[in-house]
Amino acid sequence: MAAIETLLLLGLIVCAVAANFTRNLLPTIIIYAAFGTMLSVIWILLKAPDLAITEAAVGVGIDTILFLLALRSMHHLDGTGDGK
Amino acid sequence: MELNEILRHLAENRFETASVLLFVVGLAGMLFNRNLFKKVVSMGFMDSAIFLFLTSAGYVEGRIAPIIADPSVPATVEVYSNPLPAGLVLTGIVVSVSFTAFGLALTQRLYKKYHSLNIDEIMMQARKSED
Amino acid sequence: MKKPLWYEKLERWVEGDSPALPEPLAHVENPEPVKEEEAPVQHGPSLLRSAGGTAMNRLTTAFGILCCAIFALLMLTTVAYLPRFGDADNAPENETSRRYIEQGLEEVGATNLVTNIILVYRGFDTYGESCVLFLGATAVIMLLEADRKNTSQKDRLALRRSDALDEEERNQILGHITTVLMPVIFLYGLYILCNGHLSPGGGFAGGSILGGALILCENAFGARRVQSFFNHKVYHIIKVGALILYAVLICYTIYVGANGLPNLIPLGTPGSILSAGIILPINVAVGLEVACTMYAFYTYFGRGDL
Amino acid sequence: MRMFYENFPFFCVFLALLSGILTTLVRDGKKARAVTLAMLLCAAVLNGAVFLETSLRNVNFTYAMGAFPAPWGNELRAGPVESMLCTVFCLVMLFSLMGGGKDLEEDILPEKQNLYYIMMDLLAASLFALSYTNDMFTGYVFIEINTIAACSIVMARDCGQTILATIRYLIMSLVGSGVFLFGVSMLYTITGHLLMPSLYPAVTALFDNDSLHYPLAVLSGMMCVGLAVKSALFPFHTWLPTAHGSATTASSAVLSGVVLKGYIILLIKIMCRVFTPEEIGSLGVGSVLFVLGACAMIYGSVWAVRETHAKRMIAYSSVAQVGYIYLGLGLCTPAGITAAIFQIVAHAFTKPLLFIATGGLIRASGHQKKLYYLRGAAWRNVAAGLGFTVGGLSMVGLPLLAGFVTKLVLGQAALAEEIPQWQMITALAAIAVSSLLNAWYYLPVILQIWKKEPEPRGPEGEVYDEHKENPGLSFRTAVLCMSIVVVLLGCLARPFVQLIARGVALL
Repeated sequence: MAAIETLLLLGLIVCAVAANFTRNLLPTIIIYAAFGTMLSVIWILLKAPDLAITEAAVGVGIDTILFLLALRSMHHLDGTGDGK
Repeated sequence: MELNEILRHLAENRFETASVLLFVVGLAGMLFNRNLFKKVVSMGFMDSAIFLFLTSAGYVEGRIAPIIADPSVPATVEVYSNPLPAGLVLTGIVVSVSFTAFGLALTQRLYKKYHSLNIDEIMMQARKSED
Repeated sequence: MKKPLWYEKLERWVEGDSPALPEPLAHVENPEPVKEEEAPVQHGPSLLRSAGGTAMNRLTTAFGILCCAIFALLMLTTVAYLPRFGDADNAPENETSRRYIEQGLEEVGATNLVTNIILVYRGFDTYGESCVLFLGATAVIMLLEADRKNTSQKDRLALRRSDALDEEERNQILGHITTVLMPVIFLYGLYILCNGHLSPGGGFAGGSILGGALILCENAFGARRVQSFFNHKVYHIIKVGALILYAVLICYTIYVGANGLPNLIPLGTPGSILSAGIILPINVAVGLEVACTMYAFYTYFGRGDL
Repeated sequence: MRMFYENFPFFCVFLALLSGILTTLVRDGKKARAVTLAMLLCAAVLNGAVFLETSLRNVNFTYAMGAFPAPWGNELRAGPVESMLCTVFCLVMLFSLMGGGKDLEEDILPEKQNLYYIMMDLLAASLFALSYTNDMFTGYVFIEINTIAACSIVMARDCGQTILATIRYLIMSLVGSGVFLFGVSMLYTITGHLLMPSLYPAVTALFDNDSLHYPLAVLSGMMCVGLAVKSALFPFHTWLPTAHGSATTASSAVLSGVVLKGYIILLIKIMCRVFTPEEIGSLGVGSVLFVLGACAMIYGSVWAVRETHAKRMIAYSSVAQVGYIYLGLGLCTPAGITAAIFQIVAHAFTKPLLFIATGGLIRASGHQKKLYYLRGAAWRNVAAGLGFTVGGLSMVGLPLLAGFVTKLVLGQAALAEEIPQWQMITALAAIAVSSLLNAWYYLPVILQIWKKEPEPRGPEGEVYDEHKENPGLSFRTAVLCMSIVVVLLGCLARPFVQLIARGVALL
């Protein structure tokens, strides 16, 4: 159990770091969704099922939709890296 | 405290440790990433880190989720974990969504106006249009 | 590395140029010349300023990250002083949580103890939180609702064109699947919403699922179909109605509780669906408000209107 | 059975929330404005009643939000200080909206004006809740309401500049509230409480344990820094000048006069009711706040001297004035806190007065925002000119005006026996230098706006018509009322300071 927890926690940190270093923005959003999914598993491990459901619906579902929509309306998939 | 002892405590409190690291990563991303979109994403990471910290305060080993299975049996503290942090975090998650939406809306408007997501570039253009 | 097909499709959708879509401005009569498309290129002295700016920025960023690292160290050492994770005699396990667990069912009436806390014990906080959501929606409307400052004639025409195209080339598969799934999703959302006092979930989770279902509806059947039953008026009535209902319930509870008057709302049998006093109606109100807000976020981001 | 007036704080919060929600249904800006003004007037009366009752009886009371008392449910707590500050906030918001009405109508599209007033209503609600709250997490929730409403009133003017300013403001605010909430979570992990009355004994008990001083120092520092970021203390002030300088006049006035203060009140409550001022001092957090406050006083004034944009100059002066507040708090004595609260009240009236008056002057000069073009503007809008003169002189510290009393009280607090010598010297030096700098940038502007030009001209050589601009009755009333309050605060300083000191003792 502890191993799974540690793995998930490491996964969270890796996601948070990786989201800052992607060249395009779509991977950032996908990483964000992955982060939310892992977090919602962690809520279950921490015995907080209410949070797990809310996180899955809000953090993963609605947030991701919002990000994708914003990105779509910005027509800016390629080359939004820092250099440009 | 000795370094060894500190490390041991950190490994014991692994949820808290992870949430502190996550918080600082999110904070740094919010403050120093020049891309507005990623700033908004980092905002989500930072909030989640705080929620992780708060929830782990309510966890006690071996106790089950605070939902009473059988109302006829009186509930005792020894069975259920602390429901208060979960309640607070539930409040927090919804607050964080509103802010994500607000931040994204601002980003979208700025992009429409300045055709850039880089905050330095936007600031430069804004300053130029003011002069 | 080759990108997988689904990724490319997603990418194309996000970019908004599916191959079937013709150039949006090709045969639209547009009186204004297109001039906003120019890439922002810096010339002359501003280029110098930008170069100086980035060097300066690097320095400040490096300094800032150093500060963050120090901050992280401070916080990590603090974490080392915190009580051990998962211990049964940690500070949060005090008389507060004892009462929530042992008397919550009797005093408030919901078997989901978290719901007891957020809606009754700390109902004021949660009302504040739904106000944050309300404010978030209002702020997004303020920013993105199409008006003469943020939308040009050209944008409006392009939007109308893409709407018309969407109407013509509706995705059949999505439509059929949605027809089958929609009742199930709505039912699931309603279940989570109305069972908030008995099982995990409640207004916020259920409401976002309902909002998600509305978003799916719009994607599958088109904006016009959704607008036929969910327009500005319905949106405002539901949102304001839900918040007012919530406010009335919570004000009543607070006023009665604080002044020591008898609470006339019955608690019912614990565990049954019609129990826990004000929690069920509040959950419904919150769920409606959240669903409206989530759908409003979606449409304002996409179209700039409901 | 509790006294009926004890319900008033709760009524105020919900009155403001509900009027905001109901304003959604009012699509007409004028009606929405009427609703908001009426709400603010009602709230001012209710809060004023609470203030009178509590200060006459010299009591405070707690009000359980629901049937469950202290450690289980939410609570409000009201005493003379809280209710007085809430009354001040209502009045300031009322005057700001009255004075900035014309700019508002021009800057915001008619179909979105009702949304602006929704934000104002909820801003008022959050300020009441922040002042009255007795619970850390309620504080956090209402901080977030405050943030989102404050950001929205900045961006209401809807041009590129304001949106940019808003997103910078939003990011800094979220950093602030994140750090604050992390501090609160740590406090919860250590003590297991969120309510201030239960936290107080728990924290006092922790102070006996030497090994826990370090985490207490870190977490109290985090809470203070989080609130300091949001109230624009010196190194975290970068968002303030653009946000306050580019927003519409009423927003600038409300933001600098009221919004910054809401967070500081929460900080004062934490200092006095979760910790004690001495504890904060012994943890070293007090000294940090003190030093940053002193730096802010100098730095803000120096930048204000260099600024040529009228509203941004006043915004930089806000940075300096927030420094005064933190200087008082950093002394960690009741006298210092009294001085800080007096400065909160004085600044809450003076700065909106300056912003509103400047707005009037700018309107009378063909919407030119550079100081240069404001020459002679006072003759074109006399009320605005008088308002600016009173406000500016108060900032400089002319005797018989509010600003002078602040400096005096702050100086007295710094000269007390228990204050270490370095703090005494720093405080006096900072006050002196900052007053000089204030004089350096306010006096020339005051002289310039009263300088009669034979033919005032704008940048393109256009001539301003002397009688084109009629500021309107509500503008004149607002400026006049605020000027009178500034003068009254200066003249009746002694009883008022004593009143605050009594209230601080009750905190």
